[in-house]
Amino acid sequence: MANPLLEIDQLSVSLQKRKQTLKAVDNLSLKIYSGEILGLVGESGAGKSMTGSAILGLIDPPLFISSGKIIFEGERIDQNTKNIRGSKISMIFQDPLVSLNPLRRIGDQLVETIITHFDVSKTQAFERAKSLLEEVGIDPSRINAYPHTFSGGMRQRVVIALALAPEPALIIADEPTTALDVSVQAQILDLLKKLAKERGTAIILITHDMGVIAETTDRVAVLYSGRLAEIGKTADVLKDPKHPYTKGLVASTPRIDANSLLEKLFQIPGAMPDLDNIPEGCPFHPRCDFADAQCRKEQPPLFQNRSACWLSKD
Amino acid sequence: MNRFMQSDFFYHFRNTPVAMISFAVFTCIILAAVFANIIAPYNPFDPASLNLMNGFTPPMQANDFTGEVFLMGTDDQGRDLFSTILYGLRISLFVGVMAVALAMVLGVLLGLIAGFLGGWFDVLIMRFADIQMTFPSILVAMLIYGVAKGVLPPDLRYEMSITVLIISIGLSEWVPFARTVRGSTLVEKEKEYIIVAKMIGLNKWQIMIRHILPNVLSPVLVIATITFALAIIAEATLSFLGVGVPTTKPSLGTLIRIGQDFLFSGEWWILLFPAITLLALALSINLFGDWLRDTLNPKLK
Amino acid sequence: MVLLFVAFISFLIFRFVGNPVESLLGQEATVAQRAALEEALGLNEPIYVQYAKFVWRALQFDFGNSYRGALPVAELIATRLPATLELALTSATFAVIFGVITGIYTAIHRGSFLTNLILSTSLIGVSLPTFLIGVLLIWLFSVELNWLPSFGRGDVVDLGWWSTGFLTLSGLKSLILPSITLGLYQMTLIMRLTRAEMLEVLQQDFIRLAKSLGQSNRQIYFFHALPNILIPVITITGLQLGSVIAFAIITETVFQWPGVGLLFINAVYFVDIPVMSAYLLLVGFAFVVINLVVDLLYLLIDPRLRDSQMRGEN
Amino acid sequence: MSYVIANQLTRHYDLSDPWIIRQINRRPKNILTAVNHVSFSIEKGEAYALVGESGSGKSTIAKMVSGLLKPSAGSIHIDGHDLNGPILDGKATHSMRQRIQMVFQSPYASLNPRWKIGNIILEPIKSFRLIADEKQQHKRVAELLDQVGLSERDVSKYPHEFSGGQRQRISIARALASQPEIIICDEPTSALDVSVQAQVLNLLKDLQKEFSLTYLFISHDLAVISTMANKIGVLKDGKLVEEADSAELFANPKHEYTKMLLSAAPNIGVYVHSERKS
Repeated sequence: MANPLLEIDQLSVSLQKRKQTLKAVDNLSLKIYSGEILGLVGESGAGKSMTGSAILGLIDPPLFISSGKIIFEGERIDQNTKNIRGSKISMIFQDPLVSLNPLRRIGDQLVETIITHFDVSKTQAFERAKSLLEEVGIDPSRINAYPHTFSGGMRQRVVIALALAPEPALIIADEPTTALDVSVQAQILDLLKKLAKERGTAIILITHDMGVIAETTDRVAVLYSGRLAEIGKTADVLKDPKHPYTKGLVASTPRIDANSLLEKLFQIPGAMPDLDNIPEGCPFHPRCDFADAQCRKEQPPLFQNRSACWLSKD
Repeated sequence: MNRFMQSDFFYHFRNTPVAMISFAVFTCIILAAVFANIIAPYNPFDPASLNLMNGFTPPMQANDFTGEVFLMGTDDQGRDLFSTILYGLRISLFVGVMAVALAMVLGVLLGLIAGFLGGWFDVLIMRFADIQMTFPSILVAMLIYGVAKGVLPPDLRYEMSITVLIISIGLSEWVPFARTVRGSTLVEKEKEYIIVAKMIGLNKWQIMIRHILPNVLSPVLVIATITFALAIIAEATLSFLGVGVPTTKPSLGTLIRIGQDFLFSGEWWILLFPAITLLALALSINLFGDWLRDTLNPKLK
Repeated sequence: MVLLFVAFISFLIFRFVGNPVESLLGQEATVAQRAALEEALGLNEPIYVQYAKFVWRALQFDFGNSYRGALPVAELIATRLPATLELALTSATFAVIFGVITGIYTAIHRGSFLTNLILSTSLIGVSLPTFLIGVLLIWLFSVELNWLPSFGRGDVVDLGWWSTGFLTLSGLKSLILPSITLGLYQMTLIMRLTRAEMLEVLQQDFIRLAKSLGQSNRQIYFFHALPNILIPVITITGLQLGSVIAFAIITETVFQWPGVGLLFINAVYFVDIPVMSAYLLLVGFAFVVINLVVDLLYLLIDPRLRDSQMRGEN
Repeated sequence: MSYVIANQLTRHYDLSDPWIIRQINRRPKNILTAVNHVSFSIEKGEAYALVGESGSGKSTIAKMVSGLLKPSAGSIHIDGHDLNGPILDGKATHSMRQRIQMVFQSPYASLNPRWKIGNIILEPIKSFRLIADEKQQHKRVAELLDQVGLSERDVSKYPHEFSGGQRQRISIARALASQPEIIICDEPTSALDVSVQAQVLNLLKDLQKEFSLTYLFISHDLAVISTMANKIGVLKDGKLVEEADSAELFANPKHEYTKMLLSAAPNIGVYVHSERKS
């Protein structure tokens, strides 16, 4: 396989609370290739957004990167992010209502971003802004409108246009459709798929929704308590989950199905532990039916590049 | 109590030196004022104990005529400044506490009712608050003071002056309480636990007092501390301007006013010591209030 | 609306507080004298007629005569107004300029030495009553150093109905201490507000987006953050401007500055009702004018408001 | 006759300016019709779901059925009684209130943060005067906590000591406390994580069987609804565009909008289905 576009190598993000060191992301390793959509899925507190922020260098105190490397196009970026950030990696946030400056025309915000990254005149930048809007499905004649005149879905398109302005190689989309209606969500996800395919942009899609993962991503990484539980091709992981947590997650997700009314949903007992209360060994063992003495003591490594569970050892 | 000792709040307090020091200073001042009659070497309100010959004694120096020594010197009438400050503190603190209590009760009640009931009562109260807000509270207090003075018969003016002062300052500071409480009430009343309370048939007053009130009180605490500092400053200002407490029972502001008169003739201590006391008091309350606000408001964390 | 209300309050004070008949005639007046005066003052007419007349006269700047000195109140105020306005204007300018600059500085350079210094000084500034600042300044600069005058306006130049202290050296020197005294408190307020707003805006998603798009700090602070903090800052500054006029009472007393504030405090002292109610109206008027300007500025800054105004929505 | 009958429910909101401003600007009243002639009926013990996107009027209907909001037109009958009918006898409205309870979306806003769990659950019992004896009251609270999978020891804790899923359990226990016949579930799991959502949905199912409860389920999530409801109404812009038994609706949607919703909804079944078929 080709060289990865981005490689996260044993990354840990920690915070100091009172006298404890808590790990929000623990020893996480991932690779992302050009043109693919990688899903980061997990429940709240699993560390998925934190991972996105770490790639962008947006980790603010009291959080800090306590160990590990982030390598982008062969270059380490975890210490010096200034020049990579924005020009090569962009981000899309969850709530489009607050990701645009309400007091500036969308055109101005686009032009400003383009001029920051490319040596072009204002008129050229303006033309480029128009074609970006067209690409994300917004009538370019609305370039001089203010953000509040757009609906939520339209605003998210503008945000995507902004994210595309520097022509990035990687886009990190953090729950980009959670605040939107189902019908609009489908359109935005289609747009992201189109961008990955036509532009060859890699996209990291952070979400809690297994349905979105199923319909959008090529590969998926399942996070639990800041650790990688399972990673693999989306089809493989969903069809044949190896890690008990992934199994539970897939089985407990309700699906649209005429027969599902009769069945009870599969349920995982308990809830994900708080950061200051992560159990020893495999963090999932108190909720796991297959846990044995080893699980309670030793944290499993990733076996066969797929699943971090002692069951997957052979 | 045990729960309090282990709470984040207390932990935070223990780890913020500013909060601890300001709280300690504030406590010392309060204690000094409360036990003024024990601590103070003289009683400044007792004319019999005054010796005019002791007037203008500089601090820690023997008086030219009587040979007496005073920690902070004396004023023009020979009153021991240290004792006078302690007694003055009592008046300042008393006025401050009472004024804040008045403003708080009034503001919380009006804000709660206005926010919960809405409608014309809300419009009326908030409109009035808006208009009052356009005038600085010190002006409002002065105005109320002036009006009260006009309404009261002259022989009562002197006796009632502290009461009038409390009412003036109290009425001039209710708006922030009302606004904050109304704002939080508007947020709380949309929450689903209130809808549930309605569904199980509680009446308006039960919902307001039992459900909403406990949930809107923490910002009130912050405002109360800050308003307390404001009220003390307002009292000092009014007394300084000569429209506050009478000079025979001087508060800190009155003392500073007296001190200013003797500044040009070189008797600096009459001004300086009351001024420092006032500053220490206001500063410690403000610092503590600031810390309280930062701690109780998770948004700024 | 506000003005009418203020007018009503001042009318009530005017009418019911400290019976003007008694104030004018003294307690020994005969019944006939009283009746004649009540007739002359129009006190025997119904309340609403009296109120209407009061408003009507106020519109023509006729507030009756001061009880003391028997001069027309309007004339008294006119001679005192320039002094107060010059003082207020100077200190407001001082407060706004330094307040906004230090506010932005302390928000951007969080935790630096200078920031901490400014912040702790400002807390002392808030805790120091205005009059104490004045007294201490006099002590330092007038009594000890003998640099600046401690009271009065110095020499003034008459420009028709306006007398100004701006044109003479002694006038300008006299202005320094009072305007610092008056402006310091407002400055700390504006500074703390600017800082708080700036910090809040800098945490918004659209700032994070701009950051992730690689825009420079300069662009973020001035292009994105500054316009968004202008609205609250303008509101408070407007309110403070009004307060400055009212706070001038204290400063004018400390420095024996011959303005309307000094007039008012004497009026309170001697229960001179016409002067009190006229002063109240004056301050109310100032606030209405300031609010109008503030509202117009809003429209200039915020496109959302502009649109809703054009559609006629509220 | 059906247990719950909503007949031609309509609700307007008046968004107009005050009269005087309308006169100055010469503009007509601005009336929003949030719910427009919606009729449906629910059998006793059945779970009926209303599905729709934001602005479809589903929450407004929930409020009207719960009695919190009066319809502008139309009527709601519960067990033959008109919910907003002329029986203004205090006792009757009281017993109506007792019959219908709600479970809400937000696990944070639906519990008073300053109250202990025991008091939160006890409140409806006291308000409806169901049990007078204090000992019996405590026994009942313990029983309710047990029914939703919590422990008796939790009575003296505060809401912030619980996770989101546990708080929803507390909300459910509080709703059960007044021994209702109908529970309106307004997006009860959309703020929860998947694994916890499954727990809460299963609990709701169990309770329905145990107490033969009637559910009105409000949600935007077709997948959740397909596991919970036997009859579904699809709302769009305040109108009911399609209504069918759930098996029928998913197998054979009639209205264009329903088809669009079904195709747009993210569905993990894409993979799990193919597994089944293969």
